[in-house]
Amino acid sequence: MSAAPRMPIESGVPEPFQYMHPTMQKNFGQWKYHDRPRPGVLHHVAKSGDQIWTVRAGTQRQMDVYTIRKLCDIADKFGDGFVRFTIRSNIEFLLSDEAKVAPLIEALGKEGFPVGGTGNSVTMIAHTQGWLHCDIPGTDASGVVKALMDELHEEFIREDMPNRVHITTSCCQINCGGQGDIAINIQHTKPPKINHNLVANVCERPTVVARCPVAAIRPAMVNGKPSLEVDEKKCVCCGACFPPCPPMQINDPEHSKLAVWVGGNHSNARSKPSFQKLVAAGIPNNPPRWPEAAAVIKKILATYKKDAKDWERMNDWIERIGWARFFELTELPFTKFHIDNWRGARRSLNASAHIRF
Amino acid sequence: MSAAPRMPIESGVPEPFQYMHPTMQKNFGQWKYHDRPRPGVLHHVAKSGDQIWTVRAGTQRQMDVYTIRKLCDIADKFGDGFVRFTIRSNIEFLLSDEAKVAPLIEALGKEGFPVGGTGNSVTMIAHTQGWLHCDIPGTDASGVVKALMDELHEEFIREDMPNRVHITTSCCQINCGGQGDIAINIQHTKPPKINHNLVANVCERPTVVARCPVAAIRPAMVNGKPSLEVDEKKCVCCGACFPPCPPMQINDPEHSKLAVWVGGNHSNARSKPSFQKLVAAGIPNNPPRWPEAAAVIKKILATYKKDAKDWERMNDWIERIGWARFFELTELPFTKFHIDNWRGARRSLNASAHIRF
Amino acid sequence: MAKPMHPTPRIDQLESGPWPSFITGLKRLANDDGKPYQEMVIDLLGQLETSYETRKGYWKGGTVGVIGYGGGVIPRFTELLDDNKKPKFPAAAEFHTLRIMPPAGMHYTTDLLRKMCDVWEKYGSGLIAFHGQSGDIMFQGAPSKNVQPAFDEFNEMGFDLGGAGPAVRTGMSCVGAARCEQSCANEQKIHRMLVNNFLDDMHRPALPYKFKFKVSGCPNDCMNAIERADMAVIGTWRDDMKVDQAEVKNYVASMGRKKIIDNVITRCPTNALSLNDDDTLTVDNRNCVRCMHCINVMTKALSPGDDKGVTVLMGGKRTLKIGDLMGTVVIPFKKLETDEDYESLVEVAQNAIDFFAENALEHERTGEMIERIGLVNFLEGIGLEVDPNMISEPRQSSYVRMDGWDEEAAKWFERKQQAA
Amino acid sequence: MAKPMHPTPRIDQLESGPWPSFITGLKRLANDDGKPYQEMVIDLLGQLETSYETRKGYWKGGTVGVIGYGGGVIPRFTELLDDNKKPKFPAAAEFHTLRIMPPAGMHYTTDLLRKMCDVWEKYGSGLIAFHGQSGDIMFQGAPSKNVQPAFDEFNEMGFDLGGAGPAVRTGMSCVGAARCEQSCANEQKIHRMLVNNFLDDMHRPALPYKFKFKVSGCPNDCMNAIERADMAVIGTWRDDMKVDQAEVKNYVASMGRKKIIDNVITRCPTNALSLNDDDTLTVDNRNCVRCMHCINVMTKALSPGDDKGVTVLMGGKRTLKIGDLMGTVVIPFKKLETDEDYESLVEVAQNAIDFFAENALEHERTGEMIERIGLVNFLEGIGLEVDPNMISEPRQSSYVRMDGWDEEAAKWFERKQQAA
Ligand code: SRM
Ligand code: SRM
Ligand code: SRM
Ligand code: SRM
Ligand code: SF4
Ligand code: SF4
Ligand code: SF4
Ligand code: SF4
Ligand code: SF4
Ligand code: SF4
Ligand code: SF4
Ligand code: SF4
Repeated sequence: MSAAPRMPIESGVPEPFQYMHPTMQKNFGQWKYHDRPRPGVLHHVAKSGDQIWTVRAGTQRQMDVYTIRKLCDIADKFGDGFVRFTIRSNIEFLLSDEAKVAPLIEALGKEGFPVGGTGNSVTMIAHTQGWLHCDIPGTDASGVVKALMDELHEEFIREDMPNRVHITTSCCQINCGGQGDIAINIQHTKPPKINHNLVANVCERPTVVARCPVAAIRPAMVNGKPSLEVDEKKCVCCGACFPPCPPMQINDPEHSKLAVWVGGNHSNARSKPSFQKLVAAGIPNNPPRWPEAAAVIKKILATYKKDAKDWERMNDWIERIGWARFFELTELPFTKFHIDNWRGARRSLNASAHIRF
Repeated sequence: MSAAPRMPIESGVPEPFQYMHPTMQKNFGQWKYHDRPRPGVLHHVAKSGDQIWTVRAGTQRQMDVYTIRKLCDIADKFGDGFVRFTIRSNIEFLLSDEAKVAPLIEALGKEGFPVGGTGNSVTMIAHTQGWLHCDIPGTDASGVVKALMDELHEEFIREDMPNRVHITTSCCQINCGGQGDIAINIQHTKPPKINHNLVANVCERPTVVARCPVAAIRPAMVNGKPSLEVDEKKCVCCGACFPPCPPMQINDPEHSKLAVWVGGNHSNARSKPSFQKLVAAGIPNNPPRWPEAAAVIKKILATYKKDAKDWERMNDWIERIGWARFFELTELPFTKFHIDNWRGARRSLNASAHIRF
Repeated sequence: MAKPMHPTPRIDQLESGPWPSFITGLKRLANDDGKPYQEMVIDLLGQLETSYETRKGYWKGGTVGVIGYGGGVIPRFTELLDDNKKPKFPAAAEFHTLRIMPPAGMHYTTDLLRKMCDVWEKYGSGLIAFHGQSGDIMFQGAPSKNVQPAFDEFNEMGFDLGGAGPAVRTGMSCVGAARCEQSCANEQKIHRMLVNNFLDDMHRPALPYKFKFKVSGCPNDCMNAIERADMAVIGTWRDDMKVDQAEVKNYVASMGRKKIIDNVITRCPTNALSLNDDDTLTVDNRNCVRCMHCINVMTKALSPGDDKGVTVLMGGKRTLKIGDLMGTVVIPFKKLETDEDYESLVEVAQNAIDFFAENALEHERTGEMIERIGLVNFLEGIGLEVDPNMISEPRQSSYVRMDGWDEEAAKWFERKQQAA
Repeated sequence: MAKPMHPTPRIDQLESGPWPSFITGLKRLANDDGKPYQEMVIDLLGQLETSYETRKGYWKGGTVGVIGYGGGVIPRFTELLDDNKKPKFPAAAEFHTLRIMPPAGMHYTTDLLRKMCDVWEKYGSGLIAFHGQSGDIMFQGAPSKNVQPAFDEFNEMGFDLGGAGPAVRTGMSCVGAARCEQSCANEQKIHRMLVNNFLDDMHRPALPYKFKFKVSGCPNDCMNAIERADMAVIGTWRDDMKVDQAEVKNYVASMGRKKIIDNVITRCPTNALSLNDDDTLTVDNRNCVRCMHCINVMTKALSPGDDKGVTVLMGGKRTLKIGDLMGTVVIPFKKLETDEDYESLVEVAQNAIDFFAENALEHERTGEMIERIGLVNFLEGIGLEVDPNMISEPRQSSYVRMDGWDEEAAKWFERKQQAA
């Protein structure tokens, strides 16, 4: 008889202090202020007088073990052997000695890791899985981000923006990438193409019907087989029916486009957190380098950089200059699609004489 | 054979210049600035250098011919014979000579007409018809206003408020009175009592069914007669079914209460126009002097007067101090009824860490 | 010798206090021996006292009007009957109101007011309201037989009935250019052109529901137009506001820097104001939203620019039946100089009313219709192009079908080119 | 000698440019002669190139897991078949991902990272993502047979699988107290207590849908918690912020008055800041909404107060299916000092998850449920009292049945009394 199978130790989230830089352990909750000696470097001073320097570098997030080991070598040789990752997949090297900062940065440069992403920079783009691993993607994720970060590299290593810029991408309308100052997301433009032969076997029909946000799906018999039908007048092409029912193919090499949204802001600084707003759509999903999407993003960033005041996030800036001016300055077209018609849309209409000329 | 009936001359809105003070005609569209020498008096200076003084006085709106003639006598004897009425039923005497201001004010005082309602005062309350004339009122209008203005008289003749205060009343939930910084409106709390014997003869049943905002009405046979039925779980007691169907008696001497709303603002100054928000309900409809309602209004006004900054309208003030503080300072209870559940209610939830302590 | 007064202990309590009393006024009429209205008012007081006692209203509607018109009179018949089903207060059993439109801006000579009183003491109760919430003079309380002659006399004086029922309603315009330095428009002209071009829709109610015009000369919106009109016309300006820096310095000197910062600079909704260290003011005119606040506070130093015009909003109304609605911008800026300009404004109103007449459900207001069919369809229906000034922000939801994007984008660029 | 590389002209173009290239990394693995993962990565590149060519994805899900758990692994099987229905890239036909929860705050020693690499080169593709959007380390690409042994080794190292499916999900907390002067909470402790108390709901998916915790130490919300968590815990403070007037003067001196006014004073959402004529700063702490802006700008001069605690919001999530939802405040302020304090926070989570489990529809998130049943019912369901801090404004609509007002009012006064 074979041994009883190993049962998991349900240890949950590990306690972090065992992996934390000693200076951070010692001064936990006792920090006084910080400044940024240069882009990519944070200098935090504790009430005790202790100091810690953080050197932040960009990574590709999806890393091979060699890249990770290389980063470890650098951390051991030039740093204190302690690192952390940010929510945006930047790596942070933690140093208790200022003298180590410059050599570490040099070493990172040699190995091709951009140092930056702090303060008023365009930091690493938050992204998702895409063609590399997901089962429902309309485009890739890592590739889109690599292509865009190549273009935005200069803005990552500098701190020339009015405020920090957080960009996100998502490879389907589900939006795992969340939202940010700028979000580049898949936007399907045609209803799903249904493979009626497979529906019966593959799909829980009631579940699929329930998944549609606009109740456009109804059960139907199609050439003798129980299947599903989509009311194409109602369908908003969101793709929500695809995960529970892969035969409802929403992804289309040509008609799955990219849309760009701006002004998503999660911090409570100044205004309350705000959702992203549509600014551009119909952008071709064009691998391997998505030049059309890159052009839109760069135009928006250049305009923001030029026109916004210090400390204005993308949403603060647009709030001040107004949407008419935003479309004027970015030279993006304003269309009927920009006028909301989803629940609570009235909230988005201008019910005032507040107009900029 | 009798003479042909007289047909109306469809003259429409009369041209105003024939009744307008000459100084105003002459400087039409050419005014430079104004100031307020004292409460109740406006002093407008034209680019030409011409000046006009306006003395504003309160009236009961529903005036007998004697009162109107008395005002005319005063205008002829002490003024230039030209007057106008404001949107709030205040009368304005127009004078081209400053020397006439004081005597005119004295004469008005003698005859019992309060001079004020300008600038940062509590001006005349906008009201409606009520028991005096309307066919669907839950309370009176002129009486409520008379009772309240007696209490607020001091604030009408002074300019001690942070900004102008516009109060409105409405004698049913239809709200002919509009809204304002403070609105006192009827709020029914029980579904209509239906006189099933009358429905068939008096009511267009489909029309009535269509009038209900929550689709709580359905046609039904009640003891043999075609009538209407109300789903009391759904009914929001709005009274919309009453005008098209008087047998659906919504008014109730006890259960038709008063509710107080604040923060309605129509001007575009600073923030965009805003709707009123519920602050107090369940207030007895208590003629002839509605003391309970008066007490709530006075408490809100006193708090606003004490706490608001210059130029803050009621809504600006509350926007700054927050609703928690508003309820704390006014000592009004906060209940589950204050949390919106109508369309787009989510907009009214606090989706941020913005909290005042 | 007149019929005796009814005891009115409750409403009597409304005679005391500093504010003018409508009860005292009514009693004055009730004591007017020999006047045609005396008994009517005595009985009116009787019924009103009853309402105060029982907390119930006792009027019902009906159909009373004048020859040639379908509206403008609000008929009232008493429902308060005695045991033999006879009116308890017979002299006030009929108590109809005539809604008469005043001169735009509500200007009066004493002579005009006296004439109106004379007519109303002959045919009515002697009770007049200046004015109703929609801007009518309300001649309140006439028996059915007197409605026509009373109207005929007012009509001969140059006055006309206002609106009631599913019709174009009486409009309102602020005092504006007649006496206000903030005025950016000829309010009375706009008001009169709009209403007087739709008198047929006013006097012969045949619309799905009411339609109201209101005109304010500047964004202070003293007529509550944005919230209370189906079509609101608001004066505004397109160029830079006028700044008299010398006067600015006077304000700073008299009020102090801190107060200017706290009352003006920090109150600007778009941070378009900056107080320079030399006490002059810099205005970021491109980002000023014409809210009026700074101009209101520093009326001597600041004023609207010269390139004046109007913003048009549609769809405002009160609660029934989907909840209160503010108007929505449908024309961000419109110049009003030439006759053509004014006519084209009337045309916009015409298109809106025609579309409303054809597409609104029964008892559905313009704003409710827009809510139901969507702003985009409404704009297409009345022939206006979409514009970013019509929204406070673009859509947040990705739930929309956007094929056809390229066509729509092309339209925009075309319009831009034509504009250029 | 390894199988040949597939031609990958398209993804090859992602090797150029200044940003680190995941393709270069994958190729490095693909060229790793003799390594267990070599052929898998060669074929992975082949499939990825195909996706770049056809613009289609080729993965499908399935069921792969570890003994004792119902989730935490994302199974992927190739759908890219050749003419005989065999995988076109067989070595990458199975490419599963293990979601492993990192130490709270994502702190690592190089030693730990190296150990993780060693495990993953033995059992997986050698490709690791630090981190997924929900905060897991994603060990990407293992054949089915290796999932269990890989997990066993990580598990022995003290690491556990994260969430997937309709379950409590992996949580996140910011660096916070470990390195941030703004921190008002012990983020890692809150994070660990919340997640680790619901491991059963994480490892054995049985909820209507996912439930996520996120913890940010201050209102800057570096974890996007309000928008991306079903339960967000945000650090804040109740007393006055700390002001070092000497440092304020330094800022004024170095930045200049105008810049301070334009960048700080005018940016306060509630005008709670006033710059005095002597260059000191007055803070209206009762009206400060703890937005953090002024503190962020003048980090040396201003800092949060001493009476720290947390605000709890619930119901945040992304688009599916009614549109994006931000969380709503359900606890305006909660002290977190004693063990009891922390336990009562876990209790709140427990109540929310229990209510969610019982009342949410299938595939309905907490926020959607709140939207459907109304905040008031949700609060009653989880035993929390209504509070004005939960709303940005009271109701605008009179369409509500308000009998029962007196009872509700009484409740409020009672609570006030007990509080006093
Ligand atoms: C390391 C990190 C937290 C973590 O545990 O991972 C972090 C760390 C800090 N954040 Fe953050 N934030 C981090 C993600 C975020 C996010 C989330 C995101 O990026 O998706 C947000 C909210 C995003 C949003 O609002 O959409 C965020 C909103 C802020 C803000 C508010 C900015 C604003 O004005 O709106 C501040 C305040 C500031 O900028 O001074 C801030 C400030 C800071 C400070 C300065 C706090 C401090 O005193 O140490 C930290 C250094 C930031 C820097 O780069 O200069 N952090 N910060 C994250 C770094 C991400 C990165 O690699 O770029
Ligand atoms: C006479 C009148 C217009 C009319 O044709 O009838 C009028 C006249 C003026 N208004 Fe008004 N407003 C008048 C009703 C309104 C209304 C409507 C209402 O009362 O229902 C509003 C919008 C109400 C609202 O927002 O809810 C209104 C919002 C304003 C504002 C904006 C105030 C603010 O900060 O929100 C100003 C600007 C100001 O106060 O300096 C203003 C300013 C003025 C000025 C100072 C304009 C001027 O330079 O002449 C006028 C003298 C006002 C005064 O009393 O000191 N007027 N004003 C109305 C007098 C009503 C009364 O008897 O009290
Ligand atoms: C007389 C007046 C109140 C007053 O004493 O000032 C009034 C009185 C009535 N209104 Fe009004 N409304 C009056 C101005 C308003 C306003 C204010 C305005 O125009 O700015 C409004 C809100 C704005 C709006 O239009 O939304 C208003 C919104 C209503 C409504 C609800 C309309 C809606 O769509 O929400 C009704 C109900 C209906 O029409 O079915 C209504 C209906 C009525 C009726 C006809 C009640 C009925 O259905 O039988 C009232 C007749 C009372 C009577 O016996 O004379 N009245 N009504 C006002 C008209 C006098 C005048 O002509 O100058
Ligand atoms: C891996 C990851 C993206 C990434 O590369 O970082 C991801 C990947 C997927 N997400 Fe996600 N989501 C990931 C973070 C998120 C986030 C961000 C967050 O947690 O802050 C969100 C938005 C926040 C939220 O929860 O609303 C997110 C919202 C969704 C949704 C929509 C949920 C909703 O209610 O709107 C789905 C669809 C579903 O669950 O049915 C989804 C579903 C999926 C699935 C399982 C697609 C599917 O249904 O088969 C994806 C599996 C991809 C794969 O092959 O691994 N994922 N997903 C993230 C998880 C990694 C990790 O554990 O750290
Ligand atoms: S965004 Fe869509 S396609 Fe991309 S990882 Fe998430 S679920 Fe998959
Ligand atoms: S794509 Fe979206 S809207 Fe269209 S049928 Fe599928 S779920 Fe419904
Ligand atoms: S508010 Fe109601 S009761 Fe009062 S006048 Fe208007 S319709 Fe009549
Ligand atoms: S009172 Fe209002 S909600 Fe109730 S039945 Fe009548 S119309 Fe409907
Ligand atoms: S709306 Fe403007 S123009 Fe008209 S009266 Fe008011 S302030 Fe003057
Ligand atoms: S008018 Fe209003 S928006 Fe324009 S500058 Fe003055 S305050 Fe600012
Ligand atoms: S959320 Fe606040 S405490 Fe946490 S890292 Fe960001 S700024 Fe620091
Ligand atoms: S934290 Fe924000 S709200 Fe508080 S004073 Fe500073 S800027 Fe104002």
